[in-house]
Amino acid sequence: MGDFDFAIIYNNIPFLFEGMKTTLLLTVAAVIGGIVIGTVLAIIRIANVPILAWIAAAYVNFFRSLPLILVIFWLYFLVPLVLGRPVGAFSSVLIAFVLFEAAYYSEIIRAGIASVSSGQVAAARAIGMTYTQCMRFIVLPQAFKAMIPVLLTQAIILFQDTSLVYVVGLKDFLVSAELIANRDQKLIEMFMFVAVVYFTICFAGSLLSSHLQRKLST
Amino acid sequence: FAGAGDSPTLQKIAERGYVSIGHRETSVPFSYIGDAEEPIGYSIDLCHNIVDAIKAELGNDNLTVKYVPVTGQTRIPLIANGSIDLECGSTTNNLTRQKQVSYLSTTFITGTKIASKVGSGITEIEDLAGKVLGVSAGTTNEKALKAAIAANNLDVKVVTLKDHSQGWLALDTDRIDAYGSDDVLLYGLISKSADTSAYQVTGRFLSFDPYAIMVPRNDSTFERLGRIVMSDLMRSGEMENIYNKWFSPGPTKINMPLSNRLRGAFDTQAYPH
Amino acid sequence: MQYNWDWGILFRDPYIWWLVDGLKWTLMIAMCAWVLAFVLGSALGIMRTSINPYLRLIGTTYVEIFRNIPLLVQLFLWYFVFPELLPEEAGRWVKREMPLPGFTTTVWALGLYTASRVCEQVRSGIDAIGIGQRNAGRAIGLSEAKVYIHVLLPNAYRIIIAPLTSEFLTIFKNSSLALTIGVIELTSMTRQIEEYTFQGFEAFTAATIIYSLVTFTVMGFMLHLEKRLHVPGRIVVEK
Amino acid sequence: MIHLKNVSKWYDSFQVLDNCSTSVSKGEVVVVCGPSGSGKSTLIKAVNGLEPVQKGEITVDGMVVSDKKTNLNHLRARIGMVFQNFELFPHMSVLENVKLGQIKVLGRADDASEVKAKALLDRVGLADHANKFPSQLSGGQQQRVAIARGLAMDPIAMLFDEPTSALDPEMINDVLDVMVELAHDGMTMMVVTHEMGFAKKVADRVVFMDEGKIVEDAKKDDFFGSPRSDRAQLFLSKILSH
Amino acid sequence: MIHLKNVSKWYDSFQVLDNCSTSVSKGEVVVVCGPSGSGKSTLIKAVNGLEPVQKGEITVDGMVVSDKKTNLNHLRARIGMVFQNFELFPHMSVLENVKLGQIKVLGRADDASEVKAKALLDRVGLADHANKFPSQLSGGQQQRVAIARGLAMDPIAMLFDEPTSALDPEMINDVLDVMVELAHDGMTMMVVTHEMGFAKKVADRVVFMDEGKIVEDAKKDDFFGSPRSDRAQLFLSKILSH
Ligand SMILES: Nc1ncnc2c1ncn2[C@@H]1O[C@H](COP(=O)(O)OP(=O)(O)OP(=O)(O)O)[C@@H](O)[C@H]1O
Ligand SMILES: Nc1ncnc2c1ncn2[C@@H]1O[C@H](COP(=O)(O)OP(=O)(O)OP(=O)(O)O)[C@@H](O)[C@H]1O
Ligand SMILES: [Mg+2]
Ligand SMILES: [Mg+2]
Repeated sequence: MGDFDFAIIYNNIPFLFEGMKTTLLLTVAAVIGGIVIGTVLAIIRIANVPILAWIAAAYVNFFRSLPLILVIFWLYFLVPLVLGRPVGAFSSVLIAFVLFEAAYYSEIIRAGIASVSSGQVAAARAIGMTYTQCMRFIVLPQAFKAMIPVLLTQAIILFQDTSLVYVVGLKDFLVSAELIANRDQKLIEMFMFVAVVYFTICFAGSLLSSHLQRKLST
Repeated sequence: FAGAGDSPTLQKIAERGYVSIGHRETSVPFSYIGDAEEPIGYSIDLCHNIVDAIKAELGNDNLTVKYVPVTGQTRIPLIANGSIDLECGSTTNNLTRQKQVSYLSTTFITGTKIASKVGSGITEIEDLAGKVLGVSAGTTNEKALKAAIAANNLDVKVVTLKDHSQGWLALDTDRIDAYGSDDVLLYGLISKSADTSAYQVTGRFLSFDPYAIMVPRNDSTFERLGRIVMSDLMRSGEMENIYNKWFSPGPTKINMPLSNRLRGAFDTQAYPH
Repeated sequence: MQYNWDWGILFRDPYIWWLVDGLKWTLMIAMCAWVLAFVLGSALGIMRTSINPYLRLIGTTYVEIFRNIPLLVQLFLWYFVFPELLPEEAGRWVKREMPLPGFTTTVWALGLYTASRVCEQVRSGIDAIGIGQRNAGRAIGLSEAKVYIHVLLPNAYRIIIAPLTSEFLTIFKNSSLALTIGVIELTSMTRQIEEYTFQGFEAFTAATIIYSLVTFTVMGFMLHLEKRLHVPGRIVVEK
Repeated sequence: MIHLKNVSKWYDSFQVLDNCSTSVSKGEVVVVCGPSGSGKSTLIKAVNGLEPVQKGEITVDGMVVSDKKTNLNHLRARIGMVFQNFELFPHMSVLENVKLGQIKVLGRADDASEVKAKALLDRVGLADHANKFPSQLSGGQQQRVAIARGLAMDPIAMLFDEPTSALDPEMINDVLDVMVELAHDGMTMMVVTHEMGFAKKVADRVVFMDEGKIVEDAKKDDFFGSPRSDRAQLFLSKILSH
Repeated sequence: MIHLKNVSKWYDSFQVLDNCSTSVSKGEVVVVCGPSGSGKSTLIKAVNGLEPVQKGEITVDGMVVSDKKTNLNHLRARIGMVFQNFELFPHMSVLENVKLGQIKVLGRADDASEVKAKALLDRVGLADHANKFPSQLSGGQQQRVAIARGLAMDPIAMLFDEPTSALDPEMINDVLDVMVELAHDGMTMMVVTHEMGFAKKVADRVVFMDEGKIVEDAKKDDFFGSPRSDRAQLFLSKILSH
């Protein structure tokens, strides 16, 4: 394919940056939405609210059994129908990510709460704390601390997963790069650049995550 | 509402005060976003004629048009939930799909052909023996090409690709010797390539893909209104003018003079009142 | 709503065969990639827990590279970029001669990517067993290799059956990415049915049910396996 | 003060407590011992309702633990409890560990609870470690903080569940010393332990359990003099030899 | 038979072993004791090369452990080792645990190793449990299997690292009994333990460690009679009271 021409990247930085903005926006919004719904699901399951707990469990298992791509297609197809009006690809995809990630976040949060030993709960109850006080002052602070690195890792996975919006053509970082690659026939340069950018961001994230893990475990 | 009759679609339009048109964003030159950021194209022009007829029917000159972008995935849900009244894109009319939507008259006829590099010596599908043919995964073209290969007992290696841009890339990087698709799409792909004279579209039609405007099903009054408009256009010769405006040669680099086959289709669909 | 439900479409020729065919490809991709991921991932997991610092470095580098680039990007790199970087002849072979190019590339990309995840599971399994077991094996004179074969691996695999099953199911689900390079697996078939018939809801529902059924079947099989291999009173590493 | 009457408890079909009856009067120190798995921890946790029981009646200071209407939180605040694994709250300093219950449960003011906490830490010999975190202390020190945490609630009785069995041999005595002192100060105590030296020194009565049953319940001197059951005899011989 | 000469070891900059020298002759029983973290486990693991040391020389039966050319697997096969947490292989039956080393390391035939394994299980009183899995045994039983596993290799010496400290008090004696018998049979033994009763009964010498140093290394009677260092004195007083 001849010589590589990396000037192509330099010339298209503003366009690629727009794509990266979409990717990051999608990641951040989906992380927040996923954690909020995930926490609700986790608490319903832990508090063992009858029927609701069963529904929450079914929800989690259902979404965990499906490929993300299929969920993206479903919502891309379904959202206009449910809302009765057309919505942009971004909104459909964001809803897909939030619903999908909530299932995974709920498992992380549940595991985080379970990681606080039952002895701690017993000790808190033994000095007369109520269930709520015990959760509020003893369990959740410890659970949250233990969870931070895992939440961060999941955010990195989510960041990588956003590249799947490719299948509905939403102009994220990958799609922007591919557009340039196809337009200017600079496939090698663009895909390698994309890989390097993703790697740099995710590697930095995973270093931070393991650093936090080490710091919090002492 | 006066004039709406028993058509739920017309009643809704009268209520809302606008016609909702579903359009594609990149189906050049049928339905795409033009330089003025407005949807334009062959199918869009045809739809405007229908909008005029709706205005007349409802006796409301102030009806406006609302454009709604659709994709291959969303065009059905949007028709089904009434978000769009007309889909003006590049949609093939087939009998299976008619269970779900209704179509107006055929406005364009295309079919599967193959594109290759000039000088490759490929003109018909028979020339592909021992070579590699690319096709976009899951399209009618794939089915048609495989059938033709089987019918002629040819030894052709078929590679599936995700979409047209990947297919074109494969042809460009010599992953494949020829790429098969609707002929109009192939011309479009050539017109966008760096060296338009390096590629050719050759061979006979291997399938029959008539395009038509989609309308909601179970609304025969609205459908008939659309058909009247199309018949009038075809009878008056206006249809050919609109066609030439976009294809012969169009504002995009495409040049496809009206084929005898399509002219025949226009003639036979020009039903009298 | 003007939607004309027609569930019968799913059972009609040719659509039912499309679904069967799609499922067949999905399963073939998943299983072939799993074999690659399991073998390579186990080898990497052993390297990452070994006493040799160079082996550890190789394992760590592999894992960091393969898990920090999105799978889709890796797939594109293997499919589009890799053949162009090869010598002309080899590149031509990969692009034209290689049987089932889309399938092969997907298996390769998915297998190498998942190997990094399997490696981490194997490593965490071995870590969970603890240094004590390793020392106990060494103390009766087992060589490092024999410690792995007779003590660490049989234990580690039992501990990580559940997470490994998740990884297999992840491969199964991730095989849907193959549609981006033109492999007609289950998800892609679903879209094709939608394109041909406009009966999108029915098609998507069918795929959803098939994916869930396979997932729950595999999980049921895993529970059975876990019970069969169960040694009473053992810790289990939750994923 | 503490009364157990025909208490039974099952986990599914497995019976952990089998018709247990005993009591602890005000100011009394009762040591509970027995082989592993005999139900000691379940019994002591039943006293403040951490383990609900299915049959029998438990009353503490006149309140019926098993009664649904009893405010268990209220009751627990008045009974201190010390666990085998200390169970200090790892995300709080030693001082905060001792203050938490006073503030959140008793509603004491911050400064009042701080004064009290410091006095108790001094009493268990850890005044200097108030601002450290639990993980910075040795096991023996952590267990003494746990005792201070229990005492901070001004309990009417203290429950101990094998308070020294997770400790290095060298540290056991520091904790036992504090407990002996408590006993001498007249605290009502129920103590699960294998430290027979401690039992001999301060216990009023010894309860011996086996397979969920209370096999012996005797004055200390009677127990060590001539335990009646074969099981207790065997147990003592095993634990006291070497 | 076992000689340590000026052995030192560091974890990063932290020194765990500081110039330690001692030796164990054939048939001798040496008990190692000392406070937690003093380096006892590290010392005993250095003997069969499980913990490499950075300075000094360790020889066992004439082989230099720290020498790169020494075949450590070969050496380890000739020294039995018993760990605090038993470390039986949980995925194998008790019998298989005792057979594994014989087959895979010594290359013994399956039936010969089975005969040997059964004889040893009988010797530690567990002939009836040969086909159970480790998790189905009590801690004391597991530790006795671990001893049998060590003995199956026909070791020239046995190392014990706190073999009873993870056990319920009642089970300690079963294990100690086996060890006492071993000592009486003339086995060369190096034992890290806090069980001073055991030391008094069978030890020839006692080594006392503190902060990585060997502070005392004396005949048993001298050690218990009048330990020379203050630290040892304090340690003994703490461990022996109550
Ligand atoms: N003239 C053209 N030139 C280039 N690209 C085109 C042209 N017409 C359509 N396309 C593109 O080709 C792709 C397929 O278009 P279209 O929606 O018609 O798909 P299709 O599957 O063939 O539709 P149908 O199912 O109705 O046959 C779209 O991405 C569209 O933008
Ligand atoms: N892998 C390691 N890295 C760093 N420090 C270690 C490591 N292993 C042990 N140490 C430290 O070395 C010191 C000695 O440890 P060692 O286990 O030999 O003590 P010990 O005397 O056996 O104690 P115990 O009675 O608690 O078993 C301790 O301070 C310990 O924290
Ligand atoms: Mg088509
Ligand atoms: Mg130790």
